[in-house]
Amino acid sequence: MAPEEICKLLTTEFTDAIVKTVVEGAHPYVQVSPDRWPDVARFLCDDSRLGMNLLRSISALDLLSDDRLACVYDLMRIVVDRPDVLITETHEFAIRVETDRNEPVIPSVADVWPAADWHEREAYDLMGIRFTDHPDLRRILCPDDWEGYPLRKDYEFPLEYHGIPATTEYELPNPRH
Amino acid sequence: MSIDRVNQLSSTCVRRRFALAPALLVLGVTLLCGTRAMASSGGEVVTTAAEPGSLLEVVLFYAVATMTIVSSVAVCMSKNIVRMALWLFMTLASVSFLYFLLAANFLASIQLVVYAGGTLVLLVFGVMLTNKSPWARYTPGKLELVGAAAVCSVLLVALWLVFLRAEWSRLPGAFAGTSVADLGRSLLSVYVVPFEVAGVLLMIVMVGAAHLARQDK
Amino acid sequence: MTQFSVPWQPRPAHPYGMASRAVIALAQSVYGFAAPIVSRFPGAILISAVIATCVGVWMHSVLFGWVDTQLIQAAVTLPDYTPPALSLLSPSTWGLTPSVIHALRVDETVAASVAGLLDYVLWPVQFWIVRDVVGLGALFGLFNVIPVYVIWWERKVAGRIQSRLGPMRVGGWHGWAQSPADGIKLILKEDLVPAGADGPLFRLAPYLTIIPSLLAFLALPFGATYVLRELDVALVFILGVLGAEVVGVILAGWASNNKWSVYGAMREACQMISYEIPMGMALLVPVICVGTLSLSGIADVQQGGWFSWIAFSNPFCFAAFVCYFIASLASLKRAPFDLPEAESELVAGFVTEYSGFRWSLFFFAEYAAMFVICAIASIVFLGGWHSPLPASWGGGLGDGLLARGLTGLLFSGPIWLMFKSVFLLYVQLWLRWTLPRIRIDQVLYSCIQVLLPLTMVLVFGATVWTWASTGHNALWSTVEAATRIILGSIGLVFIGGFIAIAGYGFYHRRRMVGNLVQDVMPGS
Amino acid sequence: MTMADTVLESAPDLLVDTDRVEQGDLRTEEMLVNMGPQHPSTHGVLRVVLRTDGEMVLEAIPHIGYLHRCAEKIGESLAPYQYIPYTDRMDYLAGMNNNQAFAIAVERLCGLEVPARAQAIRVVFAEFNRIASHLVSLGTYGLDMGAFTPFLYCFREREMILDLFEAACGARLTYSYITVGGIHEDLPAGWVERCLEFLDYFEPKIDDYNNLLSFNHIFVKRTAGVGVVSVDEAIAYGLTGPPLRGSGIRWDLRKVLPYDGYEMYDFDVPIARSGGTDEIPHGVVVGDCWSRYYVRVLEMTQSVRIMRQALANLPDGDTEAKKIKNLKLPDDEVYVGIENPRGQLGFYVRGDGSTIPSRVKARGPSFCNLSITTPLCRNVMLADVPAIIGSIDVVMGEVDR
Amino acid sequence: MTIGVTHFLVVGAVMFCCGLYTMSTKRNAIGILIGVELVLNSSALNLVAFDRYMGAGRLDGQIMALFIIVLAAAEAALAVGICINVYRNLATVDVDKATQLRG
Repeated sequence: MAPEEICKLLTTEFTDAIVKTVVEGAHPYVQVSPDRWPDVARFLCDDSRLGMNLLRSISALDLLSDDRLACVYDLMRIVVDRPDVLITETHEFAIRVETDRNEPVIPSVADVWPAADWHEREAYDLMGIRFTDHPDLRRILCPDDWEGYPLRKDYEFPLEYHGIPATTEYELPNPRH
Repeated sequence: MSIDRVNQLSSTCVRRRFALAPALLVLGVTLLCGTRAMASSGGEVVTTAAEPGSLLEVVLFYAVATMTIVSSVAVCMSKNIVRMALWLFMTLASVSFLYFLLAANFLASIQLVVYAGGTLVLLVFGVMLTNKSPWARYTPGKLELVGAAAVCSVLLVALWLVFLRAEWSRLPGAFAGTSVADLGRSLLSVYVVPFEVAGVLLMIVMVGAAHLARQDK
Repeated sequence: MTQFSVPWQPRPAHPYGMASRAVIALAQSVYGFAAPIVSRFPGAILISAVIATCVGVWMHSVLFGWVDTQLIQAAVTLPDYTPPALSLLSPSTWGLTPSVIHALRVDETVAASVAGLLDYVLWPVQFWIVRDVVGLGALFGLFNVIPVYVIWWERKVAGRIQSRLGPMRVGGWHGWAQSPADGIKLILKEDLVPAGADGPLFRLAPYLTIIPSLLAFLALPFGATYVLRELDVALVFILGVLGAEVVGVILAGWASNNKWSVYGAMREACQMISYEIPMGMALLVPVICVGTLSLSGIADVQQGGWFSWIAFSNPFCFAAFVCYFIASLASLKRAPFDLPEAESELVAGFVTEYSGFRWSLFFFAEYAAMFVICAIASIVFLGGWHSPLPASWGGGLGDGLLARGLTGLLFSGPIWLMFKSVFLLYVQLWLRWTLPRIRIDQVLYSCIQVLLPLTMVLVFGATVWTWASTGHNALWSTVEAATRIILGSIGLVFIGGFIAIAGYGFYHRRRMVGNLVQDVMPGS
Repeated sequence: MTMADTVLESAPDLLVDTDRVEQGDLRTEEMLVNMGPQHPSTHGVLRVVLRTDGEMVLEAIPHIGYLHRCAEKIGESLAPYQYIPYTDRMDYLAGMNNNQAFAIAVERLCGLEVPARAQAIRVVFAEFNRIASHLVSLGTYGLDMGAFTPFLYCFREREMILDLFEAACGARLTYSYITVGGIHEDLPAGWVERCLEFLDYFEPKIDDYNNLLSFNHIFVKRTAGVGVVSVDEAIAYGLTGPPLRGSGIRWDLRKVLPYDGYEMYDFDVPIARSGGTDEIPHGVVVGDCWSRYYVRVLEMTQSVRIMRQALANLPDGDTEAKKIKNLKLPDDEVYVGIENPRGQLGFYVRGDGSTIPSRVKARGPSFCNLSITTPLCRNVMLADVPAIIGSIDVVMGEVDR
Repeated sequence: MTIGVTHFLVVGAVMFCCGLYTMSTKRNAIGILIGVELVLNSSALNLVAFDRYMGAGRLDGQIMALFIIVLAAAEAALAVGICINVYRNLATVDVDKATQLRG
């Protein structure tokens, strides 16, 4: 399925949910409003025409100038009807979900794709997006008591963590090293 | 290696002087058990390690008896169950040394195999499987302690007195050397019924233990 | 620059007492004297030490023998000899005084010039306690040397198996001094007892492991007369003390306050109580065939060369040998049964928290026990100290010193026991560096459901076989002889195949690694 | 303080739920055990908290992040050329493939054309690195199972590969050889011949590994039927690479979405088959640890095949696209996935018209493959945990980035 | 000064009393088991001593001691099994708490 067809299919199925469609360029995607996102996700995964059963990646973006945060879900189809035969038929597509930067909430899709579990935790950890209904939303890469969300554009690197000097690049008020 | 290093090394070795304890123990056991082989074949051999009546026997007896008594007292004084098991191991080992002193070599070895190697490991296994923590204490009441101590010490004193007053007649066959072959022969002739009963008992125990440890009930 | 302080307190310097200072001074002077020499002639010193050891053992045996036959036997047969009163120093029957000794050896012309002195030199040798101490000293030496060199050898074997070299530097020739150097390092390491560990038990556990394996050497015969204690139940005794080794391991695991250690201890306990039984049963098979528990007695019946070894005497013993070897691997916690210290699962199992000297004690115990187990296998199944050549062939040699030496070398002597044990040790190492580790449930399955029934059948079969051979039936004797020849030939094929494969590998050792490594690749 | 307290302190996020133990089991003491971050078989600094009952592991929860180095944040402050060395350090066992993934992402974003020779050399090095990485995987998996020797055999061959890498790019681990627009430097003289010689030497060695490890009875007993991943589960958890193919799905990005001219080469995509067929030992179930392991062995043969084809038809020409100084990234975004030895390595790169990307996101295969640990390690033996984690073959540098 | 049967009997008596004390004061079921082992051992020691000093060449004492060892091993196997069962059901091995007959 070409990206245009996927866009068309989605717009006909979810007229109210689609905010924007981008078909040109290297990375075609549609933007979905956060409140309808779980339905769209379920449709993407279960629909026999689409069957986007592989969640490849969730990339969290910080759109500082728009005061928005976004998640880009890269999806792909693996045809599993006859697993022992090499099937090169596939299609890939992306979904973008934007949310407010100050109150970033996106519904979780971990029940649709279990793979989203860790990706969403990572987005929560590094970008601070809260995923509602996530089974176990904890920080994943940073320590549990880390402050701030490192991948945000306005993130300021802490000078120390539990008394451990955290950087050698900035000048410290009381140089330790 | 610098001279400082040698200094350090030799001082460490000096600090490790307790490592010599095993050597002493092994010397003790050497004196206790077995027959000495002559360097030249066909030479005269002594039947037991420490002949009855020799000073060596006295020294060894008192050493091993002290070990037995100390460790068995330690068993009942220990609070920690793992330490109790360790002291029990010490007691069992020294009882086996006492068997050596009594020229019951087979029994001594069997004691080591079955008790120290088997039963004790089973006990420790049980401890590990059933303990939340080795330090979990099941403290008995004060009264209980005093009562038990009183009963035991009275019993001990009484037994002691009886032993001292008793006249043990020495029968003519004492100190006859025993061999494993004799033991085996009498097990299969005079004692064949108890032997078979013991076999049946072990069988029953095996079935029972398997039933107890069964996973699905 | 701020100093980061270490989170632990440095230990206070240990104040040395008088004795310690003397020892230190002695060690320093010895080191100052010996270090230049050792560093210059390492190989020569190694070789001469080996030769000196052999000569020392031989001399001591000759001396004891001479005293026994020339002095003691002569003295007790003297008409006017009365045994002296018992005392601690003379626990034996003969209290020969120097004057008696002098009287006994007047016919010796050689030593006449040193007259009185020799009497006093020979005097202590008659006491058993002196001999015991000398023998124990030798055993301690052996007990130290065996693990050290088995470890070195294991590293070399592992290196060869893994197409690398193993230790090559320390000491010169093939890193022969690597293990002693490691030992020194281990002794020097800091003495650590983890916080929260049960201190006394933690310190005690290594000793509880090493004492049993030391005790096993007491009753282990190395040759017809080379045994410290001739026990009529030597086999059970050695099994018993080696079985008691497990207590130390369990305590070590328990006292470490580390969960991986507890796992190691539990696994060891599990494995031990299950594998002791098939191991004992497998040993029972030859015991039934021979009818004695004494190791010397078992070895004595195998004098007649290759085909009279017990392993080839009947099919049950042959199978029992294999069962025993497998079960002994498990009881020694060697691969593929090294679950108690499985490094990929339990970090290091029961030795996780140990370091330095205490850690090395565990490994001394393990390697010494390995040797003992292999020696028992050689004594019980593989003819003990008898060579594959029948001892009767040496009958024509006479009784001279040279003839004795030749007999020891060719037909029956400790060297053959050593050789066989070391070969079995090699098989253990070989297995360890080839096989993956099995899982605990598979260990228990293979023990309880495979080996145990199998050994039971073997014991029963051996009983029937022995019962059949007591009848002196001519037909049965033929069957027996045929069995011996068939099984012996199978054994010969095994050994021949081993030698052939080893020789092939040695001859093609360059090709095995690949010429590319040596000739072509950049950086080689 | 008891041991349980100590662990609870170090793993406060894990509550012991004693009621969840199955009734009727030999219930003894439930214990929380920290496997890692320093543990011989967690392949780096993975920490798995095990809830165990004796030898049974009731639950295993991986905790990651001990090697987090803000690789994505760094990507937002460096030009793509400068970022190439950072990609080496993600999956440090397959540096070439990481370079390639990032380079292709930037090339697609900027519309750069890579010369044919550079593409062919990229394929050679990507496959060569796949072999090297699988060798480490094989060896360490043997190590996890307690077999030490295959590890050194594998490393012996890997050393030779690294020698060849060193000859080409001067580095043995962090190559930065494949770069944006092509490759960094053409091959040195005589390299192709040596490489072919190595391949001749290497191919029979695969049989050695099989004899020594793959078909070893104990090894099969340890790994066959352990940690079975079904097809649906594999896709749902986003498994890719050998774990996916080990579940029996013939799916490979090199075939499905070819890049760098993979469509020109003839090769198979090996998948797992159940035991008893052909040379596969009895007891093997599709999707178990042994299948995942054996897929890697088979892939090495295919990599050799691809390399032979690529080396035989190495085109002449440039090895780098026409150099663009201060490569400007358009205000666009791209997601490119390639087949890394461990699975699908994806880079999401977003430009904003300047020379520096505004977002670089790496989708690591190990990260996704590791997420199946918890469902796999439920009610297994303790010794199976290293078997399962080892068969997933994670590189923590790329999980934590 | 020679060692006679009395010496061994005294050692046995001390062991016996220690075992008795252990049995009566410990509440941990395995602790009680350890006490039982002590008592059994003391009696075995007495038997072997009698056998040695007044055995008249027969092996009655040693054989009895052998049976005691067998019995002790059997008893330990069963008792540990029971302890584990009790622990499985009651989560404790305190014998005072194991008051039900229900399994």
